[in-house]
Amino acid sequence: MDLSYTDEQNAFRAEVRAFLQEKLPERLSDKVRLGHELTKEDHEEWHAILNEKGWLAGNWPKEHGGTGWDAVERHIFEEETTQAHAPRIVPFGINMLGPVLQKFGSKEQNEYWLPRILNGDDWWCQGYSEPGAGSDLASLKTEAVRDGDHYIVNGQKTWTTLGQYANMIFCLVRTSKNGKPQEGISFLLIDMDDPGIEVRPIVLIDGGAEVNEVWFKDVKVPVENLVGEENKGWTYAKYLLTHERTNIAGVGFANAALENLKRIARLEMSHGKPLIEDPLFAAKMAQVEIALMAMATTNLRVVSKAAEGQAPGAESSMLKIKGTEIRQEINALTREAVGPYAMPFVSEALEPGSNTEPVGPDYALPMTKTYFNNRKLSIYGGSNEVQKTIISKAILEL
Amino acid sequence: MDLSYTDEQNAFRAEVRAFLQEKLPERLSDKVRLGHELTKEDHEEWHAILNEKGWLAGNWPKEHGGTGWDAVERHIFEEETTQAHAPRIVPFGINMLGPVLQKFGSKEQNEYWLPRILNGDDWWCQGYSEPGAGSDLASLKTEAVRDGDHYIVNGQKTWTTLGQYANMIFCLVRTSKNGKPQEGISFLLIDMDDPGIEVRPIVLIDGGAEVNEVWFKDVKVPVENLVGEENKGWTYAKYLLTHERTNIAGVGFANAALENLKRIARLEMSHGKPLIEDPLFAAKMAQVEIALMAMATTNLRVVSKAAEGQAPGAESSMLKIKGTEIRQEINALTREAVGPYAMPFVSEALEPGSNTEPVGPDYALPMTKTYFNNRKLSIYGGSNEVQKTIISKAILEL
Amino acid sequence: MKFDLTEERQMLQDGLRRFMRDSWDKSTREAVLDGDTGYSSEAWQGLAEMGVIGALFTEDDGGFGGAGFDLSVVFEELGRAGATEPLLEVVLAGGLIARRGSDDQKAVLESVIAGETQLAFAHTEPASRYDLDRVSTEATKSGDGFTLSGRKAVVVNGPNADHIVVSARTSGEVADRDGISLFVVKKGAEGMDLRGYRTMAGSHAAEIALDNVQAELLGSEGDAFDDIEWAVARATGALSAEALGLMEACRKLTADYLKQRTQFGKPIGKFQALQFRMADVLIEIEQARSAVINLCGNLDQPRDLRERHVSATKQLIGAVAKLVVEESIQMHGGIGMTEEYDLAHLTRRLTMCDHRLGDTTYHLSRFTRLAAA
Amino acid sequence: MKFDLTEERQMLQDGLRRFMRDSWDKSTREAVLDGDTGYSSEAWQGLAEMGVIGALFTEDDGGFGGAGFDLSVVFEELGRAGATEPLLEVVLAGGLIARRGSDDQKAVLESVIAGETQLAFAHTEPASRYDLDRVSTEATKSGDGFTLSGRKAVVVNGPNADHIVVSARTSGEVADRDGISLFVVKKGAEGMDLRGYRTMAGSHAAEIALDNVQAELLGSEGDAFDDIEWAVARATGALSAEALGLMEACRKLTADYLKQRTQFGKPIGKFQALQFRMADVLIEIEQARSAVINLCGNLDQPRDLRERHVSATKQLIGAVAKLVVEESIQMHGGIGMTEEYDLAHLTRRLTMCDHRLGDTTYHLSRFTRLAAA
Repeated sequence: MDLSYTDEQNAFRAEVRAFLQEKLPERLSDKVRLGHELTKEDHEEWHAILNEKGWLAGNWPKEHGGTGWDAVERHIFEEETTQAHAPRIVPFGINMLGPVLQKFGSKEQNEYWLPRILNGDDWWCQGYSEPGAGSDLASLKTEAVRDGDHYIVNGQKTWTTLGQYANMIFCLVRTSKNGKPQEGISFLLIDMDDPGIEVRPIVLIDGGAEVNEVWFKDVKVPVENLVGEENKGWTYAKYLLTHERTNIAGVGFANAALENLKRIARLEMSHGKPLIEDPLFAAKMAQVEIALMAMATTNLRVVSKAAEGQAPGAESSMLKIKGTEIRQEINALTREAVGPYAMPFVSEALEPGSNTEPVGPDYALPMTKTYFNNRKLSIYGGSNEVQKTIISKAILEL
Repeated sequence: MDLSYTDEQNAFRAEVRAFLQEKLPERLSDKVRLGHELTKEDHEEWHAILNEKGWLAGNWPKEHGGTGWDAVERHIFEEETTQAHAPRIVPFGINMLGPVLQKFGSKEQNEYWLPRILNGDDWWCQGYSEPGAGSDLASLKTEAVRDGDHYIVNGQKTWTTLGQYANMIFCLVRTSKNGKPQEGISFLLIDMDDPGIEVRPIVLIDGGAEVNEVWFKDVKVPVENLVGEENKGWTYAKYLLTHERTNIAGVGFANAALENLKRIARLEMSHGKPLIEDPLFAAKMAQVEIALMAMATTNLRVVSKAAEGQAPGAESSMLKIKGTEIRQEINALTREAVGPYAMPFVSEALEPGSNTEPVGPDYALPMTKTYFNNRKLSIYGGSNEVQKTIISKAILEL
Repeated sequence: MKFDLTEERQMLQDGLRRFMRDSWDKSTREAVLDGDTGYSSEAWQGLAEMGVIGALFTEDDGGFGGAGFDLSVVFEELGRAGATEPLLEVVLAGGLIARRGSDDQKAVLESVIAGETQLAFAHTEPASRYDLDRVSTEATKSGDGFTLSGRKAVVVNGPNADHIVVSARTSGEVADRDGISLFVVKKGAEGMDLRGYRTMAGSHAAEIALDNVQAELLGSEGDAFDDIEWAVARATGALSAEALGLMEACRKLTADYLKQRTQFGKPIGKFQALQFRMADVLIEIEQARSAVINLCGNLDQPRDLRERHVSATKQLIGAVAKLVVEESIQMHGGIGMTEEYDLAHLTRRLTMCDHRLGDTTYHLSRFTRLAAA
Repeated sequence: MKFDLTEERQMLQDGLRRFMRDSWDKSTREAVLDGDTGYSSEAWQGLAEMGVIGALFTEDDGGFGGAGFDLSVVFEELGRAGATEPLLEVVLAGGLIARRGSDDQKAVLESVIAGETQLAFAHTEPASRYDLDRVSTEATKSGDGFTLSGRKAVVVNGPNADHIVVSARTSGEVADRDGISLFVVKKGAEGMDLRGYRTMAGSHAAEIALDNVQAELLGSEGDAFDDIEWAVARATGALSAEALGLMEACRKLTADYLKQRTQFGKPIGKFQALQFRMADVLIEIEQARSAVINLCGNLDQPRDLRERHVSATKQLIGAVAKLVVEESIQMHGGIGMTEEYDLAHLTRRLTMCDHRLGDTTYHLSRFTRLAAA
């Protein structure tokens, strides 16, 4: 039992920190810190900087152009980047599709697609959920019918995050209606430029439009874009969903959000004193900080096991639940902290290139939006209800 | 919409208060206030005092020797008696069996048993639960087989509160195994002096032994002790369980417990100041007091409907859940309030006639016992889980 | 003791519920949220014609109600519809004009009740948070009137208001109760810089900078605190009732959704965990309903008792609102987060109730101080 | 970074778990709870022979451990068994003797480690609650020694202790940190009136009245506060680990019960609402485990960091303990409340952890003060 990092790990942390100091554009970190929206170009700029250093694909092996980091190194990288308010790495190509291709894709697919992901030639998005298939993903209906060298795809996907920027989508589609619903699903790579595809933004409760509906009408997909075997897509999807996700707890995000909350609570005045000195508000903050301190260690326990090669199982479900609860509670407290200035809804001021002045203190404006936006944390990526079912079955054996 | 009582109701309250001042023995109210155990004789003494005044059976009609009070009058009586720390009325004969006999019993049964309940000739207990039939009461197994003019009863009941004092028990027994489990159940009155009956105390987590197991071995019960029809007992049992119970919220108990908590929080010192001035502890108390203020009004809403003759339905389930949550939270805070003096377990000092000095302040000793004992509130009388199921079906229609 | 509505109020409730259902539909909402004022003029006119604005005033003031349960009936129905019409500003500013105004000043109430005049109450300042006594805007005597200088924050309906009731200090230090006075400022007054914006609640609000703005004193000098507290108590009853209506609307949407949405081959309302959570939501909303009754039934009681109920009710409402918002969204899943679906506006507006007139933490702490006093 | 136990500690854990399973069965528990000392002499001897008492001390002090993770391994296993042996008193009183004692005074540790001498720590007073600096017992110089007068409250293992480490004030006011000294008082010392009783945790404790009791100074005069805080930090790590073990035991009983108990025709563990609640319990127990690691891994850090973890961990442990206790009993139903069933003792003992060394409210408030400092 040893809570300290090795010398090598400390040296790596120093290297990451120095790199961020030198290479992370302040323009980007300011945007992240203040909760402003990033443009597509912002994301691409940051990806390119990381790729140049060889640090874009933290969870790919070296042979594919990844870093070859172990779980602890990845954890350190995540801690440092979130603390420095670096943009998060857009996960769809790097963290989701990449590992699936490496595990189940053909040699040709890997050789063609992986470099394009690293170089930013493609912007991927994810085609999993459908209007009738959310938590119950296996009931999906989007259909791909084999027609010579192509599949013809018809149907609809939804909740497609940043689909408005994407030129490629990886999709789960139904290729057979026989057997159990999990059977007969295939994993296809689809070009978004196909004329049969229509993308419609979904405006969300916080006023943003980060997710989309994607409609497929007789979309032609070459058979070489099938990953792995036909009708085995469920296995690949599950691999992706339960694939080692060391950052599922979001400790870095939570720490950054907590620091922001404390900063605001020092600036906001209540009864003529800083809000942070209000005993009840301070107690609420302390409670969530204490929970976060424990959760960070639970996360490290899982990370350190993963670094030793033990695949985390249902522990990820615990981290997902606790991690999202903590982040949502911090968001709620931050909304509370800004007081009456939680009310203005001046979205324009957060948009890229806006000249609109915010209303009230500059830190206040994004806080209600963030509170509402992050309600998604307990819904997506397997809702917290789904995670509890996993825990109940896999760990408790109920 | 009018939150005030009528002049008649206020006059009634004054009458109850005067009666309590004159007739409630201080010896009894001291015991109740300090959380000491009452003896069988204590209970009988208080019942006799109430019966002399004609106030023992608050929910019986006048024709049967009851008060004929409406729900508001019963509520006022309960408020005043709990505030005065009067012993609660032992419910088994008065509140449980009485209404069932009045609704389903024969004229002979009413004429024989009801006066005996009022006069304290019988001490009744309840034979519902069995080791395998708790929330799922319909799966009970205790069997009654007709043999000429008698039933022969074999089986076991459990959680029989104050069964050690009882000479009579009303029981649900299985008289037929045909049909659904709810069918084939009958409602029998059984003499505890029968040699085939054995009563064994169950020591509970708080060290007390208020509940018992009751074993039946070839117990002979005359057929005239069957209430209503054979195999219709489930209907009578449900009537008893869902029978208008205005006090299910326990507002009076909660108010008395909250007053006691505040008294203790004024006496206990923390950091050299009264605990009640500690902002975090004060906030916890405030939270439960605010919840209680609302719940008391919900209770009055139900009471006032009942007084107008509308039978409360699933509202009782809401009151049961919220009422027990609030009482248990007050108990937990009171345990917390007494600090290190929550630890001593000197049960002797609470026993009738004990000369043992308590350890620490006299108010501290019963508080941990009460906390543990009142875990039962959310378990018995239809567990809170059962109540939520009722709400979900009856109100939400899920 | 009687918890049924009087016949008049029952009629008001029924009529208002029908009216709101018809006039505050989805297209009204979308138009309002996209629009320039944060409310629907048609709905406002309709409310005036139905006598709903009048129901907020006593007969002496030209209305036909004004009691706590009049407020609760009206605002619960507004909440149920998710309506954004600035009626709370009438309770605040209108209430203060009625209580403190000269006959001349009170004359405006007739056109308020007729739906022709819009009001706002500019009391909160950038550093006051929820404290009612923390006023630093200054009023200086000038001729027979006063001039005001300072800043007012998040003045709901400010951009639309024809008359703004503004608090300012005529004497004393920033957190003194003594020395606070009230004034009426007219739309477009010289020296008043008003920046309007929309809020998360759908209403519009304004930041107001006052630079030697000519203003008319409302009532006497320096003694406005007690009346402000009185008006805020009434507004808290109204806002709590609105929150209750919003909760009921969220609950209805969610319960309906649980019956209709299927996953894993059955309606998700058949899953016991969701059933139990929905039961908890229901129980807490009943608590909220009782809390509204407690406050609205005690608005005319002595200050101590009234304010105790103000803080108890607002604290409970805030806590239940958070539960209802978060559980409603969570039980819906993704659909609950889309702007198109009714829930988004309802939960935003419900959440914002905690940011007006004091939040849960503020009132919990205040309740303990009132209890100790 | 490494979260596995060292080989030695793994062996200690395995051996101890086996030993406790065999030696702290139901009949042991019943005998202990009915008995005169609140623990089992056989178990105590067994622990000594296994070297478990020695594991609480460093090699310098005659033990072979003494680090934070030695404490956590030992106490988690005690907790898992629901054992009541007074080892925490060894951490407290023994730790203070080791840290402050002269060579002569430290000689007693050998017999403590051998299981031959019982210790207690008399620090809490009737009015001190959980404050470590609130000492009003007075020490007066008398010849080469001191005499003590005052009252000590809820001294766990007091009735059995051969040596009691007693805190008393040699100077200063009641809540001063300076001026607190430690003393050793022997069993049966003249002027010491000790009233023993059993506690809800199963252990026995005593109220101690001191009337000019002869006592030997431990370390130097007036500077004991820092060491008391140090010893309490270690004991908090140990007690938290014990609570964790108790939680694990409650969880295991409950999960087993859910699988075995049937109602409405199926095991109650098939009901989704209970599954989800059990998942919550599991998640919170993992939080508790991490909190124990945080504290035990930081016991040797500078005071600020150490004490921050003391309050964070104890607060979290207290909150999780309440959840585990209440949910375990509730999910069992009636059976969970019976003395005969293992859960009763486990939940009582777990609940009592919050009443030693500071409860959740105390430590939450303390954490905010430490963070602000």
